[in-house]
Amino acid sequence: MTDRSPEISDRRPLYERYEHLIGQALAILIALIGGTVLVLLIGENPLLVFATLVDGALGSPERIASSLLQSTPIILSGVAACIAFRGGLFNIGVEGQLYMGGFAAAWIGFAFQMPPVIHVIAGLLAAVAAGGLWIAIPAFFRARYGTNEVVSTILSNYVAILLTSYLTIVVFKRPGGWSETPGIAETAYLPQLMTYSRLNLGIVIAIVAAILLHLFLTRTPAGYGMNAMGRNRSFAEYGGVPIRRNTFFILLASGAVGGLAGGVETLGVHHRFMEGFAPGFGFDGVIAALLANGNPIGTIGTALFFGALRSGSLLIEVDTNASREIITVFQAIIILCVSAQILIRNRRDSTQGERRWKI
Amino acid sequence: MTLAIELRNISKRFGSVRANRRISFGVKTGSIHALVGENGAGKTTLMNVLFGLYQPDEGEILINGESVVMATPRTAISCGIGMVHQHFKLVPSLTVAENIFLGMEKIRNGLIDTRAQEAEVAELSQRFGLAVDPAKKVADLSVGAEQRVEILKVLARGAKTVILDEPTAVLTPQEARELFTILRGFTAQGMTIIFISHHLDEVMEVSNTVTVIRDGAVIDTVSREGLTEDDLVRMMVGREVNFSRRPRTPNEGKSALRVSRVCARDGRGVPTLRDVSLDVGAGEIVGVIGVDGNGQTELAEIVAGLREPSHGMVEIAGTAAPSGDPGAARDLGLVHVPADRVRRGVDGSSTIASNILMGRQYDPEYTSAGIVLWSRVRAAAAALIERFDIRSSGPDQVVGKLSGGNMQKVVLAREFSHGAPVLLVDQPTRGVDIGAMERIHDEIMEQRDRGAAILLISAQIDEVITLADRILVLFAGRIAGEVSGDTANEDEIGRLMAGGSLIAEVAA
Amino acid sequence: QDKEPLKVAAISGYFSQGFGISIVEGLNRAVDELGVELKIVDTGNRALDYEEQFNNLAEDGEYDLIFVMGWELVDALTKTSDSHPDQRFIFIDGVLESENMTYIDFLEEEGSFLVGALAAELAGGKVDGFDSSTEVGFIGGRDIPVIQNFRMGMQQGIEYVDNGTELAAVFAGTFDDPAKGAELAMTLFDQGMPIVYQAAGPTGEGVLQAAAQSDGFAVGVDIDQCPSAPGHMLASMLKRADIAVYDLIEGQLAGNPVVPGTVRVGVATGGVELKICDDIADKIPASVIDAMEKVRSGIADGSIKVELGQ
Amino acid sequence: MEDLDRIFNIALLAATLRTTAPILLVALGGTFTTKAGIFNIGLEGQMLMGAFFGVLGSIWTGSAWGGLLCGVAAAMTFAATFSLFVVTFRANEVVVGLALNILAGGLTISLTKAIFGVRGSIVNNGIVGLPRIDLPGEDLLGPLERVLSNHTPLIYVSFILVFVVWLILFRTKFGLHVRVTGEKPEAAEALGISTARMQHLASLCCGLLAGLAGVHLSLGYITMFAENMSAGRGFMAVAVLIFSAGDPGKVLAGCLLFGLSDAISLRLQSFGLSSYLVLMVPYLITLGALFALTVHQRPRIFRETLQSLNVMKEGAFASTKRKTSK
Ligand SMILES: Nc1ncnc2c1ncn2[C@@H]1O[C@H](COP(=O)(O)OP(=O)(O)OP(=O)(O)O)[C@@H](O)[C@H]1O
Ligand SMILES: Nc1ncnc2c1ncn2[C@@H]1O[C@H](COP(=O)(O)OP(=O)(O)OP(=O)(O)O)[C@@H](O)[C@H]1O
Ligand SMILES: [Mg+2]
Ligand SMILES: [Mg+2]
Repeated sequence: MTDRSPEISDRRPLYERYEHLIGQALAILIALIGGTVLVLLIGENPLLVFATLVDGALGSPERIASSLLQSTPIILSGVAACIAFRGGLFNIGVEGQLYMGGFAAAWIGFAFQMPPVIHVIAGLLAAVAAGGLWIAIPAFFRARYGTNEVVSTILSNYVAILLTSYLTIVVFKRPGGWSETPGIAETAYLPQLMTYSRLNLGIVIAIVAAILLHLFLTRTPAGYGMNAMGRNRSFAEYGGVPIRRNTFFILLASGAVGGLAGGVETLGVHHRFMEGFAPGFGFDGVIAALLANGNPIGTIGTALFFGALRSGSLLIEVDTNASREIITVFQAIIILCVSAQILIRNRRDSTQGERRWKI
Repeated sequence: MTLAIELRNISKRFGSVRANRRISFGVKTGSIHALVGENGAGKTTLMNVLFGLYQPDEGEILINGESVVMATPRTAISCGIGMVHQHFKLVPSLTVAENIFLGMEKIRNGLIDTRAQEAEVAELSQRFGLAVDPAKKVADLSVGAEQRVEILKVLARGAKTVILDEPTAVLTPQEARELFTILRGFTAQGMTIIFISHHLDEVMEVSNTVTVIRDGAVIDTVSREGLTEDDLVRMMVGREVNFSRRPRTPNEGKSALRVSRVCARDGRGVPTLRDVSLDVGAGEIVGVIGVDGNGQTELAEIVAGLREPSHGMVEIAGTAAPSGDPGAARDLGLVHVPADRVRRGVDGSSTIASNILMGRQYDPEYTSAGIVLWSRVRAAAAALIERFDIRSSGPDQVVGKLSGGNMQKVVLAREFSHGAPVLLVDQPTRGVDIGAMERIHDEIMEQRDRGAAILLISAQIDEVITLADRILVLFAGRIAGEVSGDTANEDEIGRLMAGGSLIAEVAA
Repeated sequence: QDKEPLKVAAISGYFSQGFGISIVEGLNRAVDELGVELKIVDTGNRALDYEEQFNNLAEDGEYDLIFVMGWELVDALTKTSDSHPDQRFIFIDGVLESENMTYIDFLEEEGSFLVGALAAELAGGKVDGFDSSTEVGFIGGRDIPVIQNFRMGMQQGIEYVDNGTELAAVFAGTFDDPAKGAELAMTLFDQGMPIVYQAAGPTGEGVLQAAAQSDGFAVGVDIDQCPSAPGHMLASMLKRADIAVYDLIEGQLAGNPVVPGTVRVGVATGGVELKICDDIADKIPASVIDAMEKVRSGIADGSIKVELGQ
Repeated sequence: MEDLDRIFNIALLAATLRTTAPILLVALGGTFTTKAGIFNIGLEGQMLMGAFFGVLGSIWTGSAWGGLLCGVAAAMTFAATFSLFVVTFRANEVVVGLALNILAGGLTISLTKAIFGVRGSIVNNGIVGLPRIDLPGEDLLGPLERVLSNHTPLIYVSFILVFVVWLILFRTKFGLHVRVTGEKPEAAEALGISTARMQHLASLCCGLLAGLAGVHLSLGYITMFAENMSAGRGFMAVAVLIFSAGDPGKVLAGCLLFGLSDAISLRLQSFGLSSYLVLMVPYLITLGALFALTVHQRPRIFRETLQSLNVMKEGAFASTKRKTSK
C-alpha cells in the first residue's frame, strides 16, 4: 500500500499542506464534468439534475438534517475503516460488523427492560461488542498467521448478513411483520435532536468518535505507535511497537466501531433491526476513509459529502427522470479521480521503484 | 587506441542530491577500467545512466565513437553493453537458463524452448569457464553461482563491454580471484570491462586504468602503472586519512550483552547462523565482521529481537530477552542502529521530531498523563539536530527528504541519546561521507567511554580495526575466529573472512 | 370545474419485478386511457431513505393518490401518513394498523393453493406427458413472510389433493441472482420433481429458464410468465394488480373516490387467478381441469379456506 | 442412506461444474493480474460489465457471439481503466478496484433504466443465449454423459482454460514476463522488459476472462441480466486467488471447493435446515480453508529448531553448504 499513510500535519508551506485539498477539489470538478457527460448521455438536463441534487441535499432544514442523518453511519463506518487504515491494515468488513452491531443493539432494545439512559448505553455497548467479536477471528489469524484480512473480512460480510437475516426472520421475527425484529423499547431510543427530523444523537456520537480518534492518533503514545505502524511497519517494529498485539487490537477496535455504526443506526433511526437496514454504508465508510487518506477529521468531511449526495439523490428520483443510481456513478468517478491524484502527483519520485501492496 | 565508451559531461541529480556532476572519461577497448570512490560518490548512478536505467540531466554517451541516447537498457544491450548489478537482478523462482534468456527467449511453436536454452547455456558456460547448472532454480544457488549467472546473462546478450558493480563485495577472496581470471580471459577475447570496487588491492591487481570519483565528480583518470594505493586513497578522500586506531581501554565492565549458541535459517531453511556465541562487556566494543551474506544481518536482527532464532538465546544486561520482541529488547536497555536505515531506521514520511520520538513515546520525559508533549519532543529534536549537525530545516523537516548521511545521523541521534547500556550498531557508516564518518566514530567512542557495551557490525575491515576492542569474524554463519583489536591486521582478518583458517582458530 | 388532471404517484423498490411491473401496467393504462399524470419513484433498497422519499412526495400535497408497495416501506409510510392525514395513500398487498389508509390486499395464498393443487394432480396422478413423482418443488427468493405465504398456500393445495405428493421448498437467499435460481431449479428437477413453482423475482427468471433446460415444468408468478420458457411453463399465478390499480383510479375519476379501508383481492374477485399456459393446456386431461375448477369455486365461495401462519 | 443419495449423486457433479465455471473463469483472469503483482479487487465489476454488455450486445446484434464480443470488450475497457489508474497513475489498487465495482453497479442500473425504461432485470427483449453443446458419443461417456454433456460452451472453455492459462503463464514468453514483473520487477526493468506494459497487458487478459465470466452468467448459465447478478462471485474469485497465489492448478482446486460446497449447500435445504444457515456454508468453508492454509505454513518453526540442533551436533569442522555447492 503506497498511499496508505497520510501526510502528517507539520509546518510545511501553506500550499503543500493544502495541496491534497486542491487536488480533491479538482478531482470533484473532473467528476462533475464526467457526470455531466453521463447525464447528457441518458438524455436528462445536467443543470436540472445538479440543481435538484443540491436542493435535495440542502434545500431546507429538514433536508439538511436528512443529509446529516445519512452521513451518520458513513462517518462511523469511516472511522472504523480509518482505525485499521492508520494501523496499516484493511478492514473491508465494516459492512458485516455494522449488521452484527445493529442486530445486537436491537436485541438489547427489544429483549430487555432497562431504565432509560442505561438501556441506550447497554445497547451501544452490545453493538460495540458484537462488531468487535465479529472481526475477532479474522483479526486473530491476521495477527498470528498473517492471513490476509481483506479476504477474510470480505467473506465474513456475507456470513454476517445471512446470520442477521436468520436471527431476524427465523428466531426473532416480529409476529405478523415484515422481515424485522420487534421494535425496541422506547427506553433504548437514541434521543432525537429535533422534532422535524429523525436526526439523533448518533451524529454527535459519530463526530465525537472521529475527533477522539484524531486526538488519539496525534496526542497519545499508543496512537503514535499505531500511526508509525501504518506508515512504516518495519520502522515501528524496530522501534519496539508490539506489531502482532497491535494488529489484533487495531482490527478489534475497527470492528467495534463498525458495530457501533450499526447500533447507532438501529437505536437512533429504525428502532428495530430489519434486514437490509443499511446496505452499502460499510463500503461507503471504507471509501470515505480512503478518500480522506485515513484522516478521521477529513473522513467527517468526505462522509458528509457522501451523505449529502445520497440525500440529494432522493429528490433526483422524484423530480427528474434520471435514476438515482447516477449518484453512485458520480461517486465512483470522484473516488477514481481523487485516488489517482492525477493533478498533484509528485513526478520527482518517479525514478524510485515503488513497492506495491502485495498479497 | 579506440575508446569503447566515452562519457562527456554526464550530470544526474536526485532532488537535492547531485549524484553525478559533469563526469567525463573514456574507456579503452580491451581494457579493464576500474571506477573507485567512496560510498555514495555516484558510481552506481553513473553506471545506471550508461546502461539506460536513468536518463542523465545533461551529457553525452559515445559508444565506439558514436553518440548514443541510452533510452532504455535495451538500447544499451544493443550497443553491446552488459551490466552486472550491485544487487543481483535474478528471479529466484526461475531456472538459470530462464534467467539468462529472460527478455530474449528462444521460441518454438509459440512456447519457450527450454531445451534449446539450456543447451546454449551449457555451451556458454563451457566456453567462458563459468560453471553453472542450467536447469537449477536460482533460489537454490550460492551467491558466487548467482554472480556467474549474472555474467552469463550479459554474455548471452553478446556484450562486448561488461560493467561489474562491486562484484567482489559478496565473494570470498578465492572466488574473487577466480573472477579476475575470468575477466582477464574476457579482455583477451577483445572485450572491455568496467569494474567498480571498494577494495583498492583488487583494483591494483586487475585494472589497467582507474577513474576516481568523489562527491559525484571525476577527480582523475589515471593509468595503473606507477600508481600506489596511497595515491588512490588521497584522490578518493581528498586528504590523508587517519587510519590510526582509537585509544583502547582495557575492558573491566561485566558482561552486558551475551549471545548464546544462536542458530538461524533463512526462508529456504538454509542455515544462516550456526551456533554463534559472544559476549560484550560494559565499556567494550566488539566488532563483528564478515563479507555480506555470512550472517551479520541475521545476527543483528536476532540481537535486536527482530528475528526469532531457531535456537539459542540473547541476554541483555543479565536478563534473557524474549526472542522476536524488539520492544522487550529495548526495555532491557538495548538500542539499535539498523543497517537498513531507509526501510527500518526511519519513517521517511514523517518529521525529524516524530522520528526522534520512536521508542520513547512512553518516556515520562516526553509524555505526561498519557499525552505526548510535542513541544518537548520538538525541543529535544532541535537540540539533537544541533548536536549531531543534522543538515535540515529543523524538527519539522520530513525525514524522507534528507540526504542519506543526514538520515543516518537522525538514527544515531535518536539511539545514542538514550544513554542505553547496550548498543547494537550495524553498518553505521555505510553510505556516509568521510567527515560524517569520523563524527560517527567519535560518537561511538564516546558511548563506549561512558560505559556502554557496543556490538559493532561492519563489512569494512578498517572500521572495525579502528574502533573495536575485540574482533569476531563471521564466515558462513559461524564465528571463524577472534582477533584482538590491538594486534589485528587486515591480512589476518581478510583470511578469516574468506574462511581460510577455520581449523586454526575456532572462537573460544 | 376541475380542469387539472388527476396526479398519481407510485413508490416502491420493486417496479422492475413481476408484481411491480403489473402495477406499472395498470398505472400506465390509467395514463393512456384516463389522462392522469403519473410519477414513479424507485426507492432503491436503503431503509434510511424511505422516510425522506415519502416526505418529498407528500410535502406539497401535489399528488391525489400515492400508491405504495413493499413491506419494508411500512414504517415510513405510517409516519408520513400520520403527519399528512389528508394525503391519500394506497398500500398494495397488505393491511396495516392505520385506519387512515387504503389497502389492496392480494390473497396470493389462494392462488398458490391452486398451484399446489394443480401440481399435485399432475405429478401424483400419472398424467400423460408429466413424469409422476411424489414431490413437487417450490423456490422462494428469500425466506421472508410474504414468500412464505406462497409456500403455505401451495402446501395446502397439495394437501387438499391428498394423493401422497409432497412439497420440497427451498430458498435462494436472494432475489437478484438468476444463476442461483437456475441452479436450484436444476437441482430440484434432477431430483425427479416434474414441477417447480417459483416466487423469487429475477432469481425466479433463472428457475423458468432452468425448466426449459432440464425438460421440466415451471409455474410463474405475479404476471403472465408463460412466454419465458415456452413449452416448459405450466401456468402462471397472476396477481392482477394492474386491474386493481386501474379500477381505483377510474373510480376516483368517476366520482367514487378512494376511501380508507381494505380492498381484498383474491380468487373470488378474479384479481388472483391461475392461468394455465396456452401451449400446455391441451396436454392437461379434462379430469384435472374439472378438479381445478372445483377447487377454484371452492375458494371463491369460501368453502375452501386457505390459512396463513403455518 | 437415501438422504445422502439425494445429495451425493451424479447430478451433483454436473451442478459442481456449473457452479464452479463462472468463478473459475473470473479467477483465471485474476491469475494474470496476481502474477503481475497487482491486487485486483475489481473483478466483480468487470464481470458485471461483461454480463450487462453481453446481454446488450446480444440484443443489438441478434447473436450470442456478438453479445460475447460486446461483453468482453466492455470488461476489457474496465480492465484498461483499472490498469491506467493503478499502473500509470499509481493509485491505490484497492480504492480503484472498489470504485470500479461501484461504478459497474451504478452504470448498469442507470443504463438499464435509460435504455429499457425500468431498472431491475432484462429478460426476453430478444436476447439470444449461447448454444448448448451435446458431446458426441453417448455410449463412450456412459453415465458421465449426464455430467459432461449439454453445457454451454463457456463451461468447457473455463476448464480448458485452466490448462491454457497455465501454459501461457509458465511456457510462453508473455507469461514468463508477467511472472517476472510480479516477482522481481527490477529484474524485468534491467533487461528492458517494461513492467508497466506487462501489467497493462495482464490486466487486459484479466478483463478478457472476467468478461467471458460475465457473458457466461448472462448468456450461458441463463439468458438475462439482473442488477448485480455477479452476486459476489468476483469477490470469491479474489479470495481464491489470494490463497492460490495465482497458480492455475490451485485456482481450479479453490474454485472447485467453492463450487462443490455451493452445490452441496443448495441440496442441504431439503433436510429442512434454514436457508440462511445453509447459504453460509460455502463462505464458511472458504474461510476455513483460508485460515487452515495460512496456519499450515507455520509449523516450519518446529522443523527449523530441529534442524538447528542438528547443525550444532555436526560440529564446528563440518564443511559448509556454500563451499560444497560449488
Ligand atoms: N533513486 C535515487 N533517488 C535519490 N537519490 C539517489 C538515488 N539513487 C542514488 N541516490 C543518491 O545519489 C548518490 C550517489 O549514489 P550511488 O548509488 O550512485 O553511489 P555509489 O557510489 O554507487 O555508492 P556505493 O559505493 O554505496 O554503492 C547518493 O547520495 C545516493 O543517496
Ligand atoms: N506524529 C507527529 N510528529 C511530529 N509532530 C506531530 C505529530 N503529530 C502531531 N504533531 C504536532 O503536534 C501539533 C498538533 O498536532 P495536530 O495534528 O493535532 O495539529 P494540526 O497539525 O493543526 O492538525 P491538522 O493539520 O490535522 O488540522 C502539530 O503542530 C504537529 O506538528
Ligand atoms: Mg553503488
Ligand atoms: Mg397478501
